[in-house]
Amino acid sequence: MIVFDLLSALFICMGVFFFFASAVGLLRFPDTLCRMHALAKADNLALGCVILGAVFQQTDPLIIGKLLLIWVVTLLSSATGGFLLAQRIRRKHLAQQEAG
Amino acid sequence: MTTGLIFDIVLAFSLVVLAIITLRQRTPGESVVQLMIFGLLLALSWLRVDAPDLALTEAAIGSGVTGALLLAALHRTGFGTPFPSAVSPWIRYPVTIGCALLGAVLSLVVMYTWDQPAGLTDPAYAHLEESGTQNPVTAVILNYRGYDTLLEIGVLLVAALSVYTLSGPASGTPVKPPGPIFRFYMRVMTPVFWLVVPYMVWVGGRAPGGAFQAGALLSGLGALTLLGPTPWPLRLKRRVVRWGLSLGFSLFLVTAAWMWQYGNLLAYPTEQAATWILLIEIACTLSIGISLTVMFAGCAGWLHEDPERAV
Amino acid sequence: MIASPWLLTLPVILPLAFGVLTLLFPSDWLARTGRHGAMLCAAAVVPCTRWVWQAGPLHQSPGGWTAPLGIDLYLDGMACLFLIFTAVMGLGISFYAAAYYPPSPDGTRTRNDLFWPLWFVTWGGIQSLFLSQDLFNIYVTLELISVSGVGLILIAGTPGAVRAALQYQMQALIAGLVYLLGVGLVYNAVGTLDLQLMSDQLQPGLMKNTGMALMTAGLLIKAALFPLHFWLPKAHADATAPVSAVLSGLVVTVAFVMLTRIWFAGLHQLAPFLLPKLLGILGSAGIVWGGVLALRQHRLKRVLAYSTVSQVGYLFLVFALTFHDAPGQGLVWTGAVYLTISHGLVKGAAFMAAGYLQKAEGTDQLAALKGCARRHPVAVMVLAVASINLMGLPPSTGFIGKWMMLKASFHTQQWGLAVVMLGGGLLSAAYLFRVFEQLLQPSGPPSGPSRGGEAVTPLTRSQSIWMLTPAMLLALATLLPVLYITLPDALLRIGAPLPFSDFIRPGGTP
Amino acid sequence: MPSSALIYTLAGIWIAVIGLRGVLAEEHVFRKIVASNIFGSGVFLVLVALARRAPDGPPDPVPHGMILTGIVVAVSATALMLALLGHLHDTDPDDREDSP
Repeated sequence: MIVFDLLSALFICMGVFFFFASAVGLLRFPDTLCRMHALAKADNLALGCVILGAVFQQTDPLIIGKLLLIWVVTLLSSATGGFLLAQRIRRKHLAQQEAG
Repeated sequence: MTTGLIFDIVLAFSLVVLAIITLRQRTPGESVVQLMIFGLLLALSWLRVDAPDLALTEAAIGSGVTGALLLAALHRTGFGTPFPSAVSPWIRYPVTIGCALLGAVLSLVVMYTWDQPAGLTDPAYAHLEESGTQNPVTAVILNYRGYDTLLEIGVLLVAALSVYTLSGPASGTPVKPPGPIFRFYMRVMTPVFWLVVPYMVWVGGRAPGGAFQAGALLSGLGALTLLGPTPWPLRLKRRVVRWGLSLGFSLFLVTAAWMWQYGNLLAYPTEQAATWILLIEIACTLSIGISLTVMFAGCAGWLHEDPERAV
Repeated sequence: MIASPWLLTLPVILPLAFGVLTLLFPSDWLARTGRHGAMLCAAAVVPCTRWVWQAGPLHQSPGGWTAPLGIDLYLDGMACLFLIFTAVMGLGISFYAAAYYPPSPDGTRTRNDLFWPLWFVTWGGIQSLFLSQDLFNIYVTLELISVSGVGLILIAGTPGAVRAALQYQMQALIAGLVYLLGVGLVYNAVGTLDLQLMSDQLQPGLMKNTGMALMTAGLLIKAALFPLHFWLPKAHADATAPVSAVLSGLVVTVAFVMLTRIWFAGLHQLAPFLLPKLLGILGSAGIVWGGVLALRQHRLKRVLAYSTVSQVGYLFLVFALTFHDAPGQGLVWTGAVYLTISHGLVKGAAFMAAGYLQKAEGTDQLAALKGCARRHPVAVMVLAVASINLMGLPPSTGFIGKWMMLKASFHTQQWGLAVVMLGGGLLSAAYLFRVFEQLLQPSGPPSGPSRGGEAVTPLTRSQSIWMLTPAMLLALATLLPVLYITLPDALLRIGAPLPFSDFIRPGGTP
Repeated sequence: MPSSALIYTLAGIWIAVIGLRGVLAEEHVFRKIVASNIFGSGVFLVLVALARRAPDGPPDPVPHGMILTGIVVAVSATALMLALLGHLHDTDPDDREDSP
């Protein structure tokens, strides 16, 4: 049991570290595209770590399944959301170039 | 001082600060983003006071749907137009002082009377057996106080209808085709939504969940579909939309009429209560989902292609 | 005698059901469904009246759970009186609206068709509110009425109406939330949401009083008491005429009635002295302010809307007059109820007549309505009867109500209020004479009835009849004081189980 | 020693007050709408936290039901106001710069 506790503590700490890093990135990076970089990569990794840490605390397969589903859905959503955001920015850029 | 308490203090403090920050943003777009963050943190605080049902609802409706509605409206009016400069100090300062006084009075009153709790916890739990559900919140909204919920579904219906009355010129700028990644996402997520929504309804009988949370999720699917390449909700026959909007309310009324034989409006006999509650929840979920989708489309200005026709 | 369990729920459920039906029915059925539905909904009130008359007050729980866990409906003489009032107004408005909104030429649904579902839901909400005995249920019903009110305003479709609707919705939301916060505090202080159970616990509590104050503030916004009336005139004047009649005749009444119910149930022994005084002052200010602004309007419907602000002020004098250690409170109470009902009836009738003139002449600008009395004598007559009432001249119910309140202010020696009441009557005379000065001019403006820019489709004969008959009947109803003095007073005495029963004394009639 | 319910009640009161100030003192309708949402959230937080006042046992489910209803009413009202705002923006050119 103690092994699982240690493992989950380790993963959650890692998760928190990555969350922190992505927050710093969000605040410090110069433009939207760079900031999205921080969010899309570090955040999802962090969430994965935290969820993995939580999984080690569970024995019920249903709950483990739900936890993993959360991660998969978040990954998909943030990838799509990031894509849509980037698309919008690019279209805006193109429009500005045409105008200017 | 325990760790939990420190967490509470930090969270409560950041909620207040976030509320201020949200209202001090320069542009509408920024304030919406702040509001959504505020809503998520608020949901977290509701978990801390043992209200998981409400935390789910707040995250789904308070933060998610409201945020989507605000963003949809900004799609029309513009994200980045800065707010005009502040109002005259003759209004601002008295209002601020008055509000601060109100806050101080309320805080003192609450602190002063804190140790005299009163409520209906005991009777609500005592009759849980007869209510046809094991989730006390579901029991309150669909059994003990089902009459309120009937009227509340009416509010939702009427609000959606009112949005429908706004048949102005077709104004909403259509969204550009969103590309293959979004299409793939919708292909994957649509079944997931259709799996999670019924689960949410079903689980509401025993654990946090229920029609409102499920309806909010359904409206999420509706909003996503509106963004997609084939916005089928827009092409639905208006008659279908009308039926869908009124489904929950109608079923509530039909239930009420059916209960004639048992002597009261929504007094389900104990052994049938579970069935009726489930039926009403399914109908309400669909209606809530459709109403919120209609509102989303209305906020974005995508409701009417034909200016002269309403509903 | 055993009451049918449907006695109290039918007046609520029936209008709501017609709301759904009129949403789903095709467009060309709507006028007929609306008229028939209105008759059925009004008929649902008859058994209630019979019950109250024969057996006294009645408690019922629509959810099968009694208070405190469930929601109780409660029918006493006052609730019954207001149910009858709502039914009468509802009948009039439905018949009027069926003639007012023209059927769409090719049977497609238009914006006008949404009047019916929204109106029936409002009707159900109002009936539910008059029966409601539960603080939170009152909140939900108030919101139901407000949101459908917004939809009703939007039927007009003009930018002015949309802007008014936005303001209306904003005030309704804020007022509702303030009220809800108050409900939360009161619930946490007394452990119940039921008015009756709450009034059993009379010991003053800090939290309960704070909650009461918040609830009062919320309801004051909804009742449009000066200076919280800012949202009212635009909303009432820019809506289509049937909607103005609904809002000014019925909806304004609702918040005031709820306020009195809550106050007399919860505060009557612990009423802080200051609050009734404050309400009296605000009411007086409303009388004057509404009257003065009504004098400055150039549109007939605007005049009527500001007159509502002024008349609402009268109602709030009841608080200053009642919470006083002097005899004659029953008088005030009956007077205020008379005033509420007569104002609802005549304001409904006046807006109907104004809507008729607007439709017939294409505008409701006072200058353009010059000489209208010649062309539309019946509509102007309705306005005249309404004016008699608004000014408080005998033999109208408006006179009886105001006179009772005036007498009470002499009893309690509140001379200031008496002066304001008399002055308010003069003010209303002034702004109404200004209207009639135009309407009664011997000759109209030169061109025919198409001034004001809008194209006017002439009203058909049956349309005119169906629009003017309800207006006339509503207006005339207020001139039958004989019926009114005995019947409502007797009804008001029945039950009155809320603590104000001891306010109603024998000899309460003038 | 304060309980967490008290802390959240006080926070709710102040959030509500901030929102109320925003509604009353702001000119721009969109900001008023955001402020009214904050006001509502504060009111709901007060009610939820008060329901947890009893030191032990489950929280009171009746206020929970009330808030569930309140949230739905608030979101309906918000949606309606936003739709009106957008409609005004599109149909009424005077309305672009400032608000009614």
